[in-house]
Amino acid sequence: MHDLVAITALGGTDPQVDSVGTVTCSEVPGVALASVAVRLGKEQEATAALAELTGAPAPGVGRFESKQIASIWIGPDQWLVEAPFETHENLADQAKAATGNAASVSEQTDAWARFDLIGSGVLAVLELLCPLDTRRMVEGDVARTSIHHLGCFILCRASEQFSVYGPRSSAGSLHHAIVTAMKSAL
Amino acid sequence: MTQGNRLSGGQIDRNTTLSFKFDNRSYTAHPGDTLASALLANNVRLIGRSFKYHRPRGLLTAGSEEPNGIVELRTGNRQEPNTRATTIEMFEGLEARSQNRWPSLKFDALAINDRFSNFLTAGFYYKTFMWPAAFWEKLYEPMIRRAAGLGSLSMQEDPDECDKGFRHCDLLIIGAGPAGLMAALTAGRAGADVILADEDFALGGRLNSESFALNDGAAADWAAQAVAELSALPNVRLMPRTTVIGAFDHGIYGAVERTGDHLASLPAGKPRQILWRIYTKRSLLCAGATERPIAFENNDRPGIMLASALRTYANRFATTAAQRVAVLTNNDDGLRTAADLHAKGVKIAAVIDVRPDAPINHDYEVLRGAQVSDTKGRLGLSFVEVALADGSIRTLECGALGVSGGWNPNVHLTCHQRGRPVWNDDLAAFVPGTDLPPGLSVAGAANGAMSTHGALRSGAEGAMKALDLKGSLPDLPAAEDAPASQTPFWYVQGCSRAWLDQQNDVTVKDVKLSHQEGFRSVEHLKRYTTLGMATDQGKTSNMGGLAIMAELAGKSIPETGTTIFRPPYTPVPIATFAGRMKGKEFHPTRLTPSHHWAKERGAVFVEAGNWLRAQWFPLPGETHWRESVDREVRQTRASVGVCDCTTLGKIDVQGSDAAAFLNRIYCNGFAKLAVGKTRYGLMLREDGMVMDDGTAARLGEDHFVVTTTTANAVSVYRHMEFVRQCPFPDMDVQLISTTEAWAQYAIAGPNSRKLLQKIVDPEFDISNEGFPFMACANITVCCGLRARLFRISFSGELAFEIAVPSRYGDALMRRLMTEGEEFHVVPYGTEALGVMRIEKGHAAGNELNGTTTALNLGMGRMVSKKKDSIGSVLSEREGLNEPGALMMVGIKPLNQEDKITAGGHLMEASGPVDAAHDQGYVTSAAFSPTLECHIGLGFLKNGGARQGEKMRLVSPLTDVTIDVEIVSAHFVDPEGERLRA
Amino acid sequence: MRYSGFKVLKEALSGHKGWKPAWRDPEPKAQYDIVIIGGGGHGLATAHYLAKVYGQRNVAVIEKGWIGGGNVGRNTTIIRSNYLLDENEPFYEFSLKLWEGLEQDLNYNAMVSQRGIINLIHSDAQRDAFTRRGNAMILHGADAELLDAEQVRKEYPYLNFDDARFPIKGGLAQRRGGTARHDAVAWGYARSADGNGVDIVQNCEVTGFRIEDGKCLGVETTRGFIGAGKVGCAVAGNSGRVMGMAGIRLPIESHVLQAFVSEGLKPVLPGVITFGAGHFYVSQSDKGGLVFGGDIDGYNSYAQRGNLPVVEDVCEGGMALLPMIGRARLLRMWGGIMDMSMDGSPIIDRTHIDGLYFNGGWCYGGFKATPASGYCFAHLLARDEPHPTAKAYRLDRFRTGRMIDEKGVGNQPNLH
Amino acid sequence: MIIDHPLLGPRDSSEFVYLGDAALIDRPDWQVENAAEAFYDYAYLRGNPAGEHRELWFHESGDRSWLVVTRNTVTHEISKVELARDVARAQGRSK
Repeated sequence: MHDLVAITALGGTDPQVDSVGTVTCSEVPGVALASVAVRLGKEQEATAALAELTGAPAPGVGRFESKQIASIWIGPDQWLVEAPFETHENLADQAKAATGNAASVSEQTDAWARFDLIGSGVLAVLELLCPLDTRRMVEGDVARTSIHHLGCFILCRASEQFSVYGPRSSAGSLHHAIVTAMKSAL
Repeated sequence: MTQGNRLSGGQIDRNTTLSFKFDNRSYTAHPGDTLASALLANNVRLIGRSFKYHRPRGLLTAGSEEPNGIVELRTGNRQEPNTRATTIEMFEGLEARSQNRWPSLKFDALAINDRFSNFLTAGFYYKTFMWPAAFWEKLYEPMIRRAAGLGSLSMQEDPDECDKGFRHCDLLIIGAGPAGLMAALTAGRAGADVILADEDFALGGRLNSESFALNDGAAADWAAQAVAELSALPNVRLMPRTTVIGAFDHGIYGAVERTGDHLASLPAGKPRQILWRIYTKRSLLCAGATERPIAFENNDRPGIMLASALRTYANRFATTAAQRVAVLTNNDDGLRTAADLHAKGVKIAAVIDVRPDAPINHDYEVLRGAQVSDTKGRLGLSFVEVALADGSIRTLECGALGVSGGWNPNVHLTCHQRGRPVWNDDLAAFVPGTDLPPGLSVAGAANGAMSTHGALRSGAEGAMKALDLKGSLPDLPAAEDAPASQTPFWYVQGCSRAWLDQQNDVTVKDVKLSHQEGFRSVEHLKRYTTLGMATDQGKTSNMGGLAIMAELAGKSIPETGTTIFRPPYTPVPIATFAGRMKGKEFHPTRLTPSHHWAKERGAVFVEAGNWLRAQWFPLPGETHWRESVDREVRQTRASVGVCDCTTLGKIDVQGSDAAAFLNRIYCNGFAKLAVGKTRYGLMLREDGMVMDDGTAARLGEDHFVVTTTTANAVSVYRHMEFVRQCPFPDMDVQLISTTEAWAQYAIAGPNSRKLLQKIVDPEFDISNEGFPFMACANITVCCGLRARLFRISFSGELAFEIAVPSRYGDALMRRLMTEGEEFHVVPYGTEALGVMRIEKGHAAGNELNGTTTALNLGMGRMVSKKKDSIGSVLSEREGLNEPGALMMVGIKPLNQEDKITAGGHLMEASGPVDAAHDQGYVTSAAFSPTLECHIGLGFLKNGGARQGEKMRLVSPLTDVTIDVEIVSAHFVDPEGERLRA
Repeated sequence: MRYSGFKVLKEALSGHKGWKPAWRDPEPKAQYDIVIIGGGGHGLATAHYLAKVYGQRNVAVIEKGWIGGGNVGRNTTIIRSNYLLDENEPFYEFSLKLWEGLEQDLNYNAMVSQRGIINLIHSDAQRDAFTRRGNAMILHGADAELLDAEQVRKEYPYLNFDDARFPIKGGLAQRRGGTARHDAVAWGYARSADGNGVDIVQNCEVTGFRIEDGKCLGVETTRGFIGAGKVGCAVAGNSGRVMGMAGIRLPIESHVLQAFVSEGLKPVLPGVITFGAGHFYVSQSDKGGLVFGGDIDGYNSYAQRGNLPVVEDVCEGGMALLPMIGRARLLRMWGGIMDMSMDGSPIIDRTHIDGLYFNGGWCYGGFKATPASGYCFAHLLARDEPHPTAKAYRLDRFRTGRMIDEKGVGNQPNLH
Repeated sequence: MIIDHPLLGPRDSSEFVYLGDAALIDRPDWQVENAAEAFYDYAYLRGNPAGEHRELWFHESGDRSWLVVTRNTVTHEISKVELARDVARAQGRSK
């Protein structure tokens, strides 16, 4: 096993946690990600393989499923699979093995920085950040939108529990935007 | 004596006394006051000066339509010019100053302009100040500029912050007067998702300003109850202090919430204002109406106010502008002012009613069929001259005159998508037209329902219609239902210096002159006289000007036209539109995986798009950037250097058609590229110009990794998606950006392989035979970490690029530095990178400037004619293939000491230096430590055939002329032996 | 009637009785030698130069609404000649020279004010590009000055030098650049053209062209047919619409550009400033308002209004560059329709229809070009050959591959 | 503006990037004998209508779909939104 030490998107060895009032924003580095895109004409095979891999049917438009491996719809015939990093560092290989020639698979683990926003009042924070009507989002809803000029995914994990995925290189700017909004709204 | 003009009652909290300053004098006020009401309560009528003639100015209104009562609010770096006293909510310690006067408000030197008003008529400046020509900038204009302008900025950064936000609702109700409140109750009770916004801090609109009853209680009490019920409804969001500024496309409204302007100071982290983008399914405009003045001689003295404003000050703010008040009206509504003030114990000098049949009143005198012929009072009104019905003149002593010329519906938002209001004869006013912004409907006085009952009713109806609610109307409170008809009376015949636009000093005389000179359309009138161009946007002046123009043109008002209103409804601070996107947060910042390490090393960083990249790594003792850069270059070429090149775009291209797809994207061929090999690719725009260049590595039969330049990563990805989704929808190819997923480092120099061998796991052979130039592979490093290795070179040295998951980028860089110590490895930054690529003659951003073709770059032959690729057809146009076309060349100074100027132009060795003899230009330049002189790349006419030619490089801009020699662009290792070593 | 300080004085003392309309309001004649479509800056300037320079007086300018109601009255009033390419710089420099003599030429004070313009530099690559441009300007006989950050700071100490996301590294200055009072430009040209016998016909909308065997005989209008030896179309913004009536497809898209003005302020900015790392440029009018703008909204539009995203984008640029304008209030916003051409440069040329001439594709550079555009269009109409400074502005340059692309973004109009 | 995405429903236009006339889907065949003229027309000439306009938008901060939006250039009213890929296939485009 290699001995290189990983750092989080915000540059620390430990994830950063910020609380303002009732809302907590936590950096979540412990996830592995891979994209699974259906090959032309292989929709059935690919979605079946994806279901097999994740233990849940491939989610439809704007939805995600989270069983042993989560699958997140990100575009037509395209999903992100998400799993704990320590157990699935090679998630892309697993996904490729599962889907074979039915799908194109790409490593995405470190393409993204994840922040979980949890607590009552979180909607007041989100309405300062993105144009989505997050009040209408229910558990299992996902949408990509723009936060302070950054393309981000917003996942509703449960009532008043959201995950925000933003581009890793801009994690600092995204984090600043979120914490600023928390101080403003709460 | 303080607050000498206070009356009984009102909606102010007398238990608390606040102190404030105006022009450095201290006064007292109460919560619930505005600065305007507090000044009146303290018997201050003179508040400002007008724009052009510097005439004394007091308050005209009690609301956001105020043209006169504008002040500089707050102090230091929070100073806020041109703020309407009528909308400033009182707080403890408030400080305000009058503006546009010198040396003082009472004695303003520029009031002299008023004496010369005869010369300063509309448009006079277009006719003079022309001779001598040079005097305009030197003399006339500086004078005008100093005199012009209103308030002043602090010239410092505002420490307070603004936010932006986004809200969604089924129904947005704009205005919380009787119509808006009734609409909100109707919609809210029906369970709709409602937002009710009002610019005032107290919801209720005119209900807070009137003395009449709703049901059997005070109108204001009913409003308070309605607000209480609404705030208890979870599906209704009340937004007081929120001005809806504009109706934009598809039901999006801009709204400004003043979250902190009423506070003495902001709590930490809280915004002063929030710009809301409100997404609505439907919206209901209940913005009410604005009273219109009547023009008469000298109608601009402090103390002359709208009748409804006097009523608002008396009933809501418990204050009067003076102890003796007269009223001029052409309608019954104006009479309410006299009645209310009288009831509060204010002496009514007389009611001047232009109607011969005006109703008599027993409490005070009503002068029927009378008009105001003139007024007196230097800094405030003291006498009103009345022309009685019998033609005789009577002088009334009074400190305030309430003027009512009827009401104009507030149609502004209905015009924001260029819809035009229509004329209504009964109201003698413009009402909303039929071409409203989609989804918007109008209720209440804004729609011509002038009575309180009418407003309540149309509010309820409007909500039901907007939400398509069935059933009968809700019960409405009993309220006055006076008939709405108005007979217009715009101005007193024969008046001349009668003000229409009081801030910009536009008088009846100016409108007449404008007509006389042919500026007769409303647009010409506005632009020629500046009528309605002041900070109030003509809310109280446009109609009067239009009416007079109509009369002069002998046309009706609707024939003459209407001015439509543009956003914003009221002026909005620029900071509010910017929100947090300023200073360092103007754009997001992208950091490379080695950023924190580079910072520890004391690297100097530079912006590359949104990225921050290490520019060079100074060592202790290095005093000039050139020392560091030269060292980085020399050491890399001598041994080994490492550079973070993560910022290059990386796009995963997969699918059974991946190769065919790249064949379309790149002008050179990719179909036959072997697995495990990388190839340089040149990408054209459809117009034949070079769009980008980079490499494509074939990791598998149906898997490529494409790199783009840092600058074009996003646009190239977008372009690829376009090609696969639009012209070629059935190509089996899938794309995703992996730029951020991988930390990628260039390891360059003769010892780069030796260094790599220390971290690449032994099962991978990276010898020249096992891993030749342009090879690529998936490998592992440092005992099992997955990585990608490419043998490509930008520097011209033996070089590799290695990629590992970004989270390990920091650790890998540190490992490379420790493992490389024996080779004296150096990290190098973008400067050294740039020097080495110029030495090698690689085109980069400065050469790929969007106007260069493959031919210009000397790569014309790369454009395959055997296949269809984007841009190949149009690249063959004659204009792009003329003999003597620009070609990329290398440039060396004849005198080793001379510096090459990027941006300099190339001229023949002798002959004239001018545009006609321009031969080309220098795109990039650097000092080459390898050649130990400055070198450059550039484009030269017919450059391919001019190697060895002596020319002049001229840069008159920087006063440079040097002799140069045209050479091959490949200054270093032209045969490429090093990179194949 | 000649305008002068003495005339103003005399009229003031005699109650302003003597002022006459600035231009007549004539009925259109049945036939003119030349009919110009479009009573905007370019159309009126064309008429002025046709009459004054080329002796063509049997000319009409027909305008669908009121003159000066289009882009000449809806812009940010900047004049400059800081162009890079050989095909552009001589033309815009010619225009700037005409600006410098405009008031005396027109006997109308259009408040041409050469208070200077500075394009800010934020990167080394930008400095290289501006150096090349500044040199091109000087080689073409214009003025240019390269400033370092300290020199910029001396002139504009309150720009964001200390907390900037994209630090200011210098600027390219053109001292002869500046601003002009946009409405007055239209009125001055109209008054002068009218004085030289040109008929300015307002509220007369073109509804079609009368074209017989390849020759344009005149225009159908809401006020009847008007015959013409030659028809010149100068309706930038609406070129697609009008030339469409002649069956001509153009290398042009119509886009909306928003502009903004703040409340009046005591003097803040002496000259014109252009942000190099965002979409924002600004000057201060003589009345005291900050006049500013930025990028076009980016989608095809004929609606003279824009939307919030661009308003915000422009104000973000403003705050990033000038943090001290935060409490200045945006008073008014408006939109103008731009002829966005396929290479960002204009077209002044004949069409394939005999007797029909076209002037358009000005993108958002039209105002500063007004005098030269009018002069060169007049030259083309009068002489049937392009004016030397406008000879590259040909319709067929896209077919032959001779684009004039200052920005180097190619055939995507909304990027120019 | 609001673009009613055929998959995602109404989304703010600031999530999208505009390209231009949907005719850009109909890229000419590079081998037809008047290819040069065809590509000139394709790349440069526009109907630029005042009224209904079919145009391409890219959902960059969204699902990365290219859309064909039918929008009135005078009122900005959007009457139809389709996936560009479907439109292209319906027009017979393939590889």
